Amino acid sequence: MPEQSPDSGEEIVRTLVADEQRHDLPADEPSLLIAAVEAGPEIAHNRRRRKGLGIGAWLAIIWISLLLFSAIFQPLLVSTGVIPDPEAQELPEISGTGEALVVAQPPSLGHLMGLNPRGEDILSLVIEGSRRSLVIGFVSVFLGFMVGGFLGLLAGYFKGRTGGFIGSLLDILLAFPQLILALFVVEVLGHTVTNVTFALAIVSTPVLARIARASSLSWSEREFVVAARAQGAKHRRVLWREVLPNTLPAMLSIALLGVAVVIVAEAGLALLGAGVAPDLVTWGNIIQTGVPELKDSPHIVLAPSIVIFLTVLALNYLGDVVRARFDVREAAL
Amino acid sequence: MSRRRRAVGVERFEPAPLDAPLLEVEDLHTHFRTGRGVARAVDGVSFSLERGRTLGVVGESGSGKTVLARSIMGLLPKSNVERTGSIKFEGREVIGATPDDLRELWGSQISMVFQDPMTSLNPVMKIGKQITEMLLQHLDISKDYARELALSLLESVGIPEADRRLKEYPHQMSGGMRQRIMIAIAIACGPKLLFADEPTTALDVTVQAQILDLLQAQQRERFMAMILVTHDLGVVAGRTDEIAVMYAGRVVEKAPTKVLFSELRHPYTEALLRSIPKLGAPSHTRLAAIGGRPPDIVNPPAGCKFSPRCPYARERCLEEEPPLIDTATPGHEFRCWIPVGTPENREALEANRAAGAPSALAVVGEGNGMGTAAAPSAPTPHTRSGSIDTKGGA
Amino acid sequence: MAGHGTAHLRPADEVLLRVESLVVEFPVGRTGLTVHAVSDVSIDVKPGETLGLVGESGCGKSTTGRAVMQLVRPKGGSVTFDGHDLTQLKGEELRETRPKLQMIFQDPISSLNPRRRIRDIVREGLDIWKIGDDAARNAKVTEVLETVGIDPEAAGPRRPHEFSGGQCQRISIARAVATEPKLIICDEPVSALDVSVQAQILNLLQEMKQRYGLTLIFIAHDLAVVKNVSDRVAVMYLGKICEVSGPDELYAQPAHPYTAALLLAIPVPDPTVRPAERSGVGGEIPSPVAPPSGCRFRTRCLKATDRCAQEEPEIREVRPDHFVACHFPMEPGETLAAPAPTAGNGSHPDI
Amino acid sequence: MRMILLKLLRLVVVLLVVSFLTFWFGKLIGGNNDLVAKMIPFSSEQEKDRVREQLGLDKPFFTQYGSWLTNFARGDFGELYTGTGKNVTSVPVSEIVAKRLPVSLELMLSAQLLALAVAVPLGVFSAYKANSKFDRGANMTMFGLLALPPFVVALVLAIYLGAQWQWLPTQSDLPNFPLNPLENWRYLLMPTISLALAQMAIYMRLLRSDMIATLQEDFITTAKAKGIPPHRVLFRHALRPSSLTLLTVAGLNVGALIGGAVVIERIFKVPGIGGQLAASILSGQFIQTQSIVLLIAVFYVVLNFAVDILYSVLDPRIRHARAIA
Repeated sequence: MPEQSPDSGEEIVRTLVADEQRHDLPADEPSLLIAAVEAGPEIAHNRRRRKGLGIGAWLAIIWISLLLFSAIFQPLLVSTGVIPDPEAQELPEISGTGEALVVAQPPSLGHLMGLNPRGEDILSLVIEGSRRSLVIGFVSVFLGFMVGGFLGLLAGYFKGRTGGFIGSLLDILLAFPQLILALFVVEVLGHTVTNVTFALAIVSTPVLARIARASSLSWSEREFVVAARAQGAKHRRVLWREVLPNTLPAMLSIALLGVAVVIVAEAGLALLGAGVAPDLVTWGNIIQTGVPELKDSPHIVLAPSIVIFLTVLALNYLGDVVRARFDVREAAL
Repeated sequence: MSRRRRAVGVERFEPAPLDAPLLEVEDLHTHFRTGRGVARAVDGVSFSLERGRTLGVVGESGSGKTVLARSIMGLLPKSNVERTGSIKFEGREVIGATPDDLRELWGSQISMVFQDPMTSLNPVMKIGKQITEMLLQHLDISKDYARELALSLLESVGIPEADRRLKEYPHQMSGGMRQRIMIAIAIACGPKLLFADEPTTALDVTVQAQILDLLQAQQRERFMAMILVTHDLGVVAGRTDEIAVMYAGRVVEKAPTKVLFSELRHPYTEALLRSIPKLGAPSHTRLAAIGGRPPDIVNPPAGCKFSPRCPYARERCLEEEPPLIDTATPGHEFRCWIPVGTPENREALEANRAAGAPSALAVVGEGNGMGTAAAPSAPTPHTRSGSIDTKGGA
Repeated sequence: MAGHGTAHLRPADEVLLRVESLVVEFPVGRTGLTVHAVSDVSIDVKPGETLGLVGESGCGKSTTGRAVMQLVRPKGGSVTFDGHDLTQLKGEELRETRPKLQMIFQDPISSLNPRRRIRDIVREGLDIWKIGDDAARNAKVTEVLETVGIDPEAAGPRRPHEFSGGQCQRISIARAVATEPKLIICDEPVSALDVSVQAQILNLLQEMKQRYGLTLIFIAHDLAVVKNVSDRVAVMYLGKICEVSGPDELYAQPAHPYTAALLLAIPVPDPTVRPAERSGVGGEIPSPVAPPSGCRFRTRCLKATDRCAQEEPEIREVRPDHFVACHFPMEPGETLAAPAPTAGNGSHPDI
Repeated sequence: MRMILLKLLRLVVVLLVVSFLTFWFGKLIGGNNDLVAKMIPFSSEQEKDRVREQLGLDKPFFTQYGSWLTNFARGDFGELYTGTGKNVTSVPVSEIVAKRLPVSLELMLSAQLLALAVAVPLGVFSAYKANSKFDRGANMTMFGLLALPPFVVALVLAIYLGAQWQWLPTQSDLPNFPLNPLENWRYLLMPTISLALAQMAIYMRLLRSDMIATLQEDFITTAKAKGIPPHRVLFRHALRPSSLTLLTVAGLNVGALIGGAVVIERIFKVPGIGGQLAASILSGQFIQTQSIVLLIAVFYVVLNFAVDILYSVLDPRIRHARAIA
């Protein structure tokens, strides 16, 4: 509303922080801005169509698909002998003193990622681990997305008491550094995959809620929301049909980044010995077992690290693509 | 440090002979490379401006008037922009000048007042700093003296309590105040040419009048030339010596102000004047709307750019673009095959009306002016609009 | 001005909408200060009439429009529409009035949801109120889109950003008329548009009014535009009504010094008319946080006296159907004569 | 002022709730009720009883919470119990904190400074040269860094710089800063880099996109039209309004930094508070855990409060919006 009071300082800060979401301006932006101003919306919108997904996005999609494929069809891969079965590896003979006779092997043609000191094929471990790590990543962010997204949407739309209450709730959760909160929750609940997922969901909730809140806040001030109210739409309808579709791209893109963050967090917890119980294979646990062998067999740590790096890279990239594809008009107008 | 360099620059720009025009623009083209193709924002504009005179540039959005102003100043981004033609300021070519040379010109010789005084002042810098910064950049003076100059500048643009204002930030002032500050900054170093780019669009009417008066007074007092860019014919009517009407990146009609209003020849100028609601006309007077919408500068129509909306357009207009044609009145040029006020013009209108072309009806006020409205993806409005219009008028 | 009172209101049974002593206030952040956006404004509209609400930015005209819609809940006063006092209605009851009371906004692009299709946007009201079956709703959408000059076939499945400002405004109008409202509040509907497009929209509004038997409140800052569309004009200043009259009378013989000053300030597209040697008003609109005492226009008024600071003028009839809130209204033929100012002194309001 | 007071009030409420949650969670760790048994599992039963009594674990929950909180406010963070059999001894947690906190602070501060020192000039220059080869290269590099988890950097550094090439120390004790600044610095270099890289990428990209947006603003055109040289336009006119978001995010990111520090300290065996916290959670030292977590939360919340206030100081628009309309 034009004559309404100026935003409180806090709101301005919040909206500005929400600007993290603002995608980086693409190639021809500077001149385009002027051209767009002069020529109306046509120019701006048409550039969106021109842009295909781009090779980077395809690479990212291929990588993620490959991961998902191998995770889902891991039993098949094992049964067809493409990768050795991590459960039924020929364990090395144990000498009388309890030392393994087989030592870790660096990557080779037979074992693309090498073997660990127990003679297990690391590639097969990584695929086994991806089943848990990806589940933890996607499920916890999905939960955080649903709960946090919903809370944020409400907080941004109902600015008054509801917003304030949700805001305080988030502030409390945000007062704990994320990893420490996760550590806390896992220790309290126990080291199962479910509990780690749950802990990381709790951690990602306030983050996603804050993004949703900022986005919802800025969209809720648009005139089309007022217009919908003036049509007689109920709050539920306005939230669902007017605000949500507009906040979704930003949230989706942050959620993709969130999956990456959670995957890293799982590994971090594992490194602290506070993640999923060590007898269950996850990416973090593989790295954790490799740390004592750093000097002689760095590949044990490096192989899963590279997989994590590529996954995070791909997810970040996709997050950016989502943002760029949906926000172009925002930036240009 | 930069003071020495400045001195060199000043020498380089020794005053030009006073009889040459202050600004000569020859066949200026400014093209933007966009995703869709080349946007010809300014497409072959020529004019010249004498010292102390005022040129009004009038056009709607998309006409290229703002880009024209920025092209002349050289304030466009470097990437994706192509600027060709010639711009001579005091006889010296500006296109191709080095950034250092341009900086010598900016502020001290040519300066600019922008549309929105809120966004064109730095929000986190005090007013005083924003003015003295400019003075210190161009004049070899001390900080204290710069501050005094700033004070007197603020007073001369009508800002009360200038002393206190110097220590304030832009957001603490009203829109009119901010625009006064912008003007103070623009005139601080005594430029010879002032661009005013929609200087009052963001302001209220009562304040608009004050700002326009102020600009005019300062211009006279300092013998500045001024280019006043606006979409409002009312703003330029009483305050310019000459007016250029722009459409789709081109000047379609240019004339001394009085001549333009009394002897206008271009159908667009006519349509623009007619579509404005007049205070003098009784209420509920039906407006003569121009059908269709402003042109797409990336895919402009063939022939005369206004032809799709023109009530007088004939075959030739759709195919062949008219050149600038001189009239008997010195300084009056227009770009039209069938100019307003000629017998051909009346014939064309009759013929179009008989054929039921909607835009023809629109301008004479019988249609509803819905012309091309239904076509989100531009062109060929002539064929398309007819059918829609019949629906609309039903 | 700065007047209060209801002398200009017509009998309640003749009008469609009657706004009495409307007050709207906003808190300024959490500073404890208050913006007095609308202070004691009364207006009314007869069925089929267009009321023009004109004033400069910050005069509360848009807030008045929104308060009538109850999009901003007023602090005080009543808004009687069709026999109901909207300020007394809540929740479901208030919602029920929506289809009869519609609004068109200033920014044509931002008032349409960028993620929805034109057809759905226009259908929204019909869907909310479950008017007709699916086929009937589609037919209605097609009809209103055609009436506003948008091709329903081509445009229906597209999204707002594919349209120009003028076209978006047509779509907004289609949306507003789809539920067959009685009253539409147009909040600066043409100020974001190009001159050439503005005329199209103004003409279209007139047509729609006739076709659908609408009553309009037309809010704008452009006096010429308001004059063109209105049957009755109310001039606002800083949250108050200054003057109410028929447009031709008002523009020919303004009675309030503020109206006179506004008219003087408008640039006329005619080079033979010199811009007023002096504008009839200096300074700028004061802050609505701390409005001046008495008549709110007195700080900028050439005719102000001590009385204006102490006593708020009440709206009264100076000529038949011409109401003004001023202690010293202008006589017919009187002009705002005052010493010619020097350059830039316009900001000294204390004359 | 009113605004600040309101915020302060909210801050106190948040902290109270946070302290309660911390206390409660701390007691839940381990999942059983015998906290002492988890804390000193190898001590004799008498010793355990003695400690239980000392801690007042038989008292009602809220009494315990109350005395813990008052003690905490006084700077008494409780005791850390260790030992087996009858040799259970205790050390005040505050002493441990006093020794280890400065190390963590030094680590985080140097990481933050390193990140900003690289990110700010790079971000400004990239934005200025938006879309040049330099900008694209820098942006891509930063995008890559963003995907590098701190522990991966740490492990890679530890493998090569530490273990294989032995350029930098890994497993030694931390040299005292005032006595041996160079060694101290060498020691903390790898942890600092590990922590800083991801932050650097975030800051650079953020500043770059904010700068690009700011450079489109009208007031930048005004500054150029005044004939101000580019470096002045960039640093005097554009940087300050662009760095506001950066500031906020830098504040918020201290949370990520703390989390990262916990892992990094553990990898490099840095004697900081993060490593201590992880160890204490894992070994069921609930008193120490509660106190350190609350300490971190207070630090973090207060820091963000300070950023919030600083923000309004840097941006006069907000400062005045608060002062008056």
